[in-house]
Amino acid sequence: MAVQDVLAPGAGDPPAPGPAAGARGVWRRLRTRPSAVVAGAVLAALLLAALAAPLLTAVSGQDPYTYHDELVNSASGGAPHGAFGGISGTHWLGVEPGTGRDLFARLVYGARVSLLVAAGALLLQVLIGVSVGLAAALGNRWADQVLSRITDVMVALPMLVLAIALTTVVPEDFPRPLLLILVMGALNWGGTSRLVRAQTLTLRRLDFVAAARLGGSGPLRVVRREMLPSLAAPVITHAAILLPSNIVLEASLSFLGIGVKPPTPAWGQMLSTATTWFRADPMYVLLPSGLLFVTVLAFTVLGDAVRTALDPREASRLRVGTRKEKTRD
Amino acid sequence: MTPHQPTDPAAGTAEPLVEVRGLTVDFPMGEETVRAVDDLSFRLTAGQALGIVGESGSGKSTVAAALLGLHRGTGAHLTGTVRVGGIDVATAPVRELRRLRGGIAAMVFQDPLSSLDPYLPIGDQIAEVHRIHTPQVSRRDARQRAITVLDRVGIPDAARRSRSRPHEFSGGMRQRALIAMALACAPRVLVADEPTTALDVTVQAQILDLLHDLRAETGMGLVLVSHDLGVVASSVEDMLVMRGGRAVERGPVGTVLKFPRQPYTRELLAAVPRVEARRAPMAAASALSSASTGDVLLEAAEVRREFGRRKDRTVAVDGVSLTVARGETLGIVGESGSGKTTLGRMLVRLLEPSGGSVRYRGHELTGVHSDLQMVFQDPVSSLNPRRGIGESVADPLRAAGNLTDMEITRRARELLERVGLDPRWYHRYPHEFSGGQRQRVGIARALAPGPKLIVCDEPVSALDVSTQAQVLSLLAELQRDLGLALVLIAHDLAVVRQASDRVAVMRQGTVVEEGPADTVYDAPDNPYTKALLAAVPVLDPAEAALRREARRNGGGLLRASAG
Amino acid sequence: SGPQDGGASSGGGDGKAAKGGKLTVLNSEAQSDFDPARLYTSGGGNIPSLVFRTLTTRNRAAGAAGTKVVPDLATGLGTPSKNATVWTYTLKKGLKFEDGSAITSADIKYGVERSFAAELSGGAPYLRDWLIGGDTYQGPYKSGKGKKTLDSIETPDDRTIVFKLKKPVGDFPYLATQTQFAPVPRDKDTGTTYEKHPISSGPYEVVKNTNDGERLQLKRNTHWSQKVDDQRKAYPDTIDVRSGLDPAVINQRLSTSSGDDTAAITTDTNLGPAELAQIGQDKALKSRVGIGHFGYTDYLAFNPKVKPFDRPGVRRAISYAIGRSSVINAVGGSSLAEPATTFLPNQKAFGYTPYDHFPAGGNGNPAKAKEELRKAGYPDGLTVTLTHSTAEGEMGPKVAAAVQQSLAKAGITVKLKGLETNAYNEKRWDTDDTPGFFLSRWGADWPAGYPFLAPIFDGRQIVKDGANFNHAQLDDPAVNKEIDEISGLTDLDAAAERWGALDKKIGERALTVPLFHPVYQRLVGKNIQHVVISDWTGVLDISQVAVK
Amino acid sequence: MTERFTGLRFAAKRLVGAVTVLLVLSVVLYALFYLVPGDPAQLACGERCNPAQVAQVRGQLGLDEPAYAQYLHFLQGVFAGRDYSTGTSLQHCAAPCLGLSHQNDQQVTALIVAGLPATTSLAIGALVVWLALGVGTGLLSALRRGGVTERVLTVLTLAGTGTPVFILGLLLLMAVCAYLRWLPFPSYVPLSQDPEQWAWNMLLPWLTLGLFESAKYARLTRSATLEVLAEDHIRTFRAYGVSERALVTRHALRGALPPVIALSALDLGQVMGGAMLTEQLFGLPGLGRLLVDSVRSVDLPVVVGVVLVIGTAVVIANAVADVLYALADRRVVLS
Ligand SMILES: Nc1ncnc2c1ncn2[C@@H]1O[C@H](COP(=O)(O)OP(=O)(O)OP(=O)(O)O)[C@@H](O)[C@H]1O
Ligand SMILES: Nc1ncnc2c1ncn2[C@@H]1O[C@H](COP(=O)(O)OP(=O)(O)OP(=O)(O)O)[C@@H](O)[C@H]1O
Ligand SMILES: [Mg+2]
Ligand SMILES: [Mg+2]
Repeated sequence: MAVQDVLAPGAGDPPAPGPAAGARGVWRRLRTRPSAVVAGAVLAALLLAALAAPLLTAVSGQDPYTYHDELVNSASGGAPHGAFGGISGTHWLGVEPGTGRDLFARLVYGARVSLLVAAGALLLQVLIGVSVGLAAALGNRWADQVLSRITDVMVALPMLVLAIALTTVVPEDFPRPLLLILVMGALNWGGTSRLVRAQTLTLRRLDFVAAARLGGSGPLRVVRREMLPSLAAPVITHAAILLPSNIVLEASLSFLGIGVKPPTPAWGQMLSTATTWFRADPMYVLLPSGLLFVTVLAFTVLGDAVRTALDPREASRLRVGTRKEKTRD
Repeated sequence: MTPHQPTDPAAGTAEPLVEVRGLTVDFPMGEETVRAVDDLSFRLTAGQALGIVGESGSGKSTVAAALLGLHRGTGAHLTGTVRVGGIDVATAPVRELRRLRGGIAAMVFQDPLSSLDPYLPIGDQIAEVHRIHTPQVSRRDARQRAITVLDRVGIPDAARRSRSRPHEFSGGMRQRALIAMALACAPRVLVADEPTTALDVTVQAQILDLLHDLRAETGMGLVLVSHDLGVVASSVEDMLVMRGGRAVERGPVGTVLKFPRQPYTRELLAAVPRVEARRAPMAAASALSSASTGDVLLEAAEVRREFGRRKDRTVAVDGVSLTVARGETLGIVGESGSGKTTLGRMLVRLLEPSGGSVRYRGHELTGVHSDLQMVFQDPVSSLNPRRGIGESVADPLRAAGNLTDMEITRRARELLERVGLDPRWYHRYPHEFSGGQRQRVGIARALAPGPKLIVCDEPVSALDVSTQAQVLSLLAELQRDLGLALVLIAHDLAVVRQASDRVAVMRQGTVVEEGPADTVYDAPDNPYTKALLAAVPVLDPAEAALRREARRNGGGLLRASAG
Repeated sequence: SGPQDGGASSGGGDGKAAKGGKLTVLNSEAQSDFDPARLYTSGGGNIPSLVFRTLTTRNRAAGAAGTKVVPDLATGLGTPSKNATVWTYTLKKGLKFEDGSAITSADIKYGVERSFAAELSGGAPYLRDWLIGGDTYQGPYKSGKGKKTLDSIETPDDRTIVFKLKKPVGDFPYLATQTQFAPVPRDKDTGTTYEKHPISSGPYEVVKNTNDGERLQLKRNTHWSQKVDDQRKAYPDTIDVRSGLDPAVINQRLSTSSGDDTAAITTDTNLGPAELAQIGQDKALKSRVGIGHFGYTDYLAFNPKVKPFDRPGVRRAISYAIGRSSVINAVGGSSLAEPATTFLPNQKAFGYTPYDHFPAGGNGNPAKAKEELRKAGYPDGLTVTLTHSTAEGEMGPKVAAAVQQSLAKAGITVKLKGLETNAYNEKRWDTDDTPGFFLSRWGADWPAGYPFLAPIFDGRQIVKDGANFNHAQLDDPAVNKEIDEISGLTDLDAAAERWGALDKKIGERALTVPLFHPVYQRLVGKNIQHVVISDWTGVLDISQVAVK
Repeated sequence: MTERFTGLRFAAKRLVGAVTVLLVLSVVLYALFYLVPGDPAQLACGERCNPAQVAQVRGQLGLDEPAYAQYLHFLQGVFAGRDYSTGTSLQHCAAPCLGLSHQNDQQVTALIVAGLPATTSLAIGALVVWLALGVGTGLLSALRRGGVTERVLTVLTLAGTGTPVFILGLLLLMAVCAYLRWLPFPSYVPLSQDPEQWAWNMLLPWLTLGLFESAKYARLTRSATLEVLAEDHIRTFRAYGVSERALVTRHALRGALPPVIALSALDLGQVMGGAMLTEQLFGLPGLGRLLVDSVRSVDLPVVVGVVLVIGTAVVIANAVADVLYALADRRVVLS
């Protein structure tokens, strides 16, 4: 979801007469930054690849599940035959050690799960974080105390442990990606909620909120109409940092054996099994971690760009005395 | 326009301290460029004082910044020459430029809070700057120097206070600290960009007096930038009126103010509200008629408001009683922190009083009421930057929920038109408007629920004189047409006098004097009111000098209020 | 081409083994159970066998010879009564604890008794099952109800100890290798805290035990004498056991082998597939790899109470369809696992009798499988659920996925159902809730047929309300009778032969699909000598290792 | 005086809040783990225990009582201590007694005390690394904003963050210990035993965790520094000829530190219990691993104990951060 949020202007749809004018300004500023454009393109390509996974594998003629025992050297731990992890015309990126499953197919299918899980969890994190943050900032002192302390503990609790406990409690036929989304979403919203709380406390003091109250808006209306739009910018930028960390988290959960279920591929799960292979079959490690790295990089760059584009201070960068000087301009 | 050289006796002989020739500053903004300063020339010799005035956006600050080469690296495009103390600001190497900044010309910025490092003790900040220009000085001596200059600008107990951080200082003290910072480097010219706009009249008077004394003492030059003609009148000899980046008129202060040659200067002068002038009879008559019927609309009885708990409790409003009649204007004046805003917010029930009651038409108020609206002080924070102005105005109508979408939009457009805005701007965003226009949007929004009373909290303090006049006349017009009652909160005494039937003077949470406007202004009863009135800058330089003298001799009360 | 048999006895095994030096052990699991009452495997595995001597012990020799049981504290393997219900042992002379006091038969009796205490849970079930009164005895501690001593163990004198059993047990000498038969001086017993510093009867004693066995420092026990212990060599002077290390790191350290790690071994970490692939053709490194076989079988288990596995045809179809190559690749390839068609491990000691009732070749025999399915009433294939553990490993997702793949070729759609380890174990051990089709494994408590077959196929060992391993819940009087008969034999070779025959017979019912027998490959440091790997444990014997 | 009192009251309030949260947390944990599959008695007894034995062990561990009673006993132990039997004798576990491990009869408090040194060593050292690395690169990239240096730094720090910690650590280990052989493979040596060895052996764990966390700090420092650089008071100092470097190191850094401190405190808490992957990789006998192990074996007393201790650490770290924050930025009033 958030992926789309960030990329929405890129889809080029005509801005709605309302707030889109602001978004359009942001888009215009984004467009002038080559790094942002490249990052956006990379993410779009990834997303596209994930969505079109069946199509891509149809072209490559491989699926992510079929074993190819003949492609691996059973006597030597199951390492792929051939150079670079068994890269060949039929297996573009080589095969998985031990099973001989096609890596290209697994990577593109893995992108689906990983991006879905990361984005789904993000959505949940943002939802919970924003609600709790708002409630803490707008509720009475009691509510604030309680929610803030809970947030403290949430932020700092050993998340992996709770994740292990939770995943074992849930019935096993519960869909894994959904479970991962729920677990990651339900446990990792503390940062968002702190951010939202702080921002809301600032917003709450602004006169336009008072004006809205005077105009007869109830609390919910004030939140919806006056506060949420202003919270969007910091939350979006925060989300750009959260999303990649969700992918890494998926990897860590897989490493602890509570990731998506096999044979479904996911980047994190691939990474977690690949660790020991990095000397015997470097490609097997490099591919998922490279992809992960590119994704993280692209998200961070784009997030940075969005943040600066949303920052009015950056927008008016001509302001006197705010720049370091060169001898002559 | 023929550039008129200020007549200066020393002009022929000495090399000018500041020489600006044909300065043009362009700000490239995307496709277009904004010309902020257009072919401006002036010079300033040692010991001289020049005032630059003009409405908001006329390029005053841009000129001031150009004097210190502060546009470097920002992308602004400068042509012409600026020489300060013999250094060509445009071409000087960075090292030379650093010597110039502070060493030859020092700048005092407008906002005293944000202009100091919030994390460092004030003394350290001054010492740091001092050491840059006199590197041979030891740390300890630099600190000593900081204490000396702080003492010089009248910070009591300077040695101790030099260890305070900016937030522990009041606004006036911070401004003094900034001036002390400038003094520490012993510059030859001081560039002060609106050094008193954020301050109360009483504090403003002290700062201006301080500048005057320092000049007399050290003989440094002064470039004083301000939109307030009164400030300039009392502090400089020569002035330059700017408009749209160009110099429209220049000459000795007395001459320009008494005999303005340019229509623009005349307009500017006419817009300045005078504290000694009575209210325009037309407006007064219509309001008085209903006020005299004694039809009380809103009544505050012994309202109190405290903030914080236990140890850090402050009493913002301490037992204030007042009434507002239908259709009348009640002015509330007082210096910063006296509780005006708090009182105003309690009147519309945005704040709950900790004691006392507010009654509207005889009924106790328990929450916000659509009949009671407010216009806020700060046009920036009172409009949601992410919503179109039309939507902001339409919001109260939507919240009421008894009109169709079509009707709401139409009504909102009518309101925009009513306050003098183009209804086609409905979908525009606040940042696309000037301060005055934004204040109009605020008024339109306050009008939307069809109120009987509007509390205007400093509706014009952020605006320049000409815009101020427009907004005030708009309020008067609305009051006349709609029979509104107004509560006008302002720290500018002249503004209040111009627009109010009755005036209440607040100090430290209480009303010290209340009565018909003319009575309060012409025959003040309370010493505090008297002091306030004495501190108002006047447009006549000679009169200003007299008043300064009077303040110096008997200003005990003012000193007390500055601490 | 499987790996060479466990005869590859030594890594750097040339040169003469010399006394002295410090041996480092790099382990992943801490020795958190270090009480002889709590340990399970024979001799409690490697490290405990340095501290605990038992009545009998495994023969410390490489390969098949190592599957023999030999005397340890006792002078012989024990004297059975005629029907093998009474076993009598005599202790060697001159046996001493680490404090110099003599080891008596009472100390051994006490050691057995305290293993019945609830405080010291753990250990194997055989003592309870076999000793007269063992099912009700609750140990010598106050908390236990009833009598404090177990009368079925008699100590007529300091060197004689007699065990009285409920039924004939030919395997008793094997049982006597377990640490419950290690002597514990009653006056030194501190209950649950005894494991912090158990009193040594072996060649090493505890110097320091930090963090509940995470780090164990051992030094030579001066009261131990080679003269009364012909099994343990005890070359190094000190042994430093560090645990809690990541397996990948352990293997990396052993292969780098620098500093202290030159004299390092591991007693619990195998080489993984990736590491084997990496070692590849590196001769020097390869020479430091010890290969071993332990009696273990990984298999697909059926619960015939669950449809459609009640139909032998379905079970046979799956047996035919299985592609063992994929499965073996999933656990690291042919050097880490050997295909299994028999339930018994492929070692003579167990009575291994080769058979392959449902020949599937390496890649399965889909045609035959389909035929069986058709006959069983599933001409269009069928869908089944395979339950497995979510933890990586032999019962984990990789193997499950490989099974899924190979059965697909025969038209059997396999749905995978992964359970977290604890949940998985609870489920597969629960007689009322055992899944129909799941991954399981069984390892030998000692190298003989009884502990391998009885818990799995003996109808009287079906456990309600506890951990049941007879997953198929087979209760066939004929099988039960045969088990009883063989287990009474004191001629272990004769017994082995009959266990093999029994295995072959049960195999016809297709109650399990044997998948593979794992092979252990472990690295040792450069300066490690005298690597002995027996087929009893499959891993190097720490008591034989010397440091160069 | 006033300030100190405000501080005390603040601390007291925080404490009450913290204790409540911890109590709630322990209830939640109890409830959660009550539902977790796996019978602790069965696990403690071993695979081949017969039902009677399991029942005996269950009674021994007090698991035959209803859940609420177990929880109450736990609370009783925390506040009053309790006695337990080793079989041969009776031992006392003094308050705050977090109970006995189900798996090995050790006092939970003892286990935690044993795990604390490694965990704190790791956390604090990593903190230093990530602060040095993160703040350093953050400042540098703020100074060199838009330049090649900044891009390289961004990519480098992101490489640290975008790589899961178990891969990052393994790579470091391989590179430093196996290929380059600059260091022997680390094995934990307690600080009390040999400070020098301790430091050498902790170096890689510190680097791993520090690198992993540093990107966040680099970005935070960078953006906070840029934010401060855009503030008005910077303009003042620039207008007085203060050099660019002094502006960043003297003025901007000071302003950028408070959010860094606040985040550090949180992460410190997180690392206390969340660095299990690093602990596992480097064989550090710390709390994280203790926690994972006990979660796996449903060793409820240990799980609850460790989480409570970590929770307490977090609360303390947060409070300390707030105080530091207030000290760094005197404008902030404790609230
Ligand atoms: N950094 C900048 N970027 C773009 N335009 C600018 C910038 N600074 C000033 N301007 C434009 O230049 C013009 C002059 O601005 P300047 O700040 O000098 O006015 P001013 O006379 O000081 O006004 P005020 O009284 O409001 O301070 C204005 O139109 C302003 O919008
Ligand atoms: N929300 C608040 N919390 C704490 N103190 C407050 C709050 N609002 C106002 N005060 C204090 O109450 C006093 C009166 O403030 P108020 O804003 O009403 O003054 P004012 O007369 O409107 O000043 P100004 O001219 O600066 O707007 C001040 O000392 C202020 O610090
Ligand atoms: Mg200006
Ligand atoms: Mg106010």
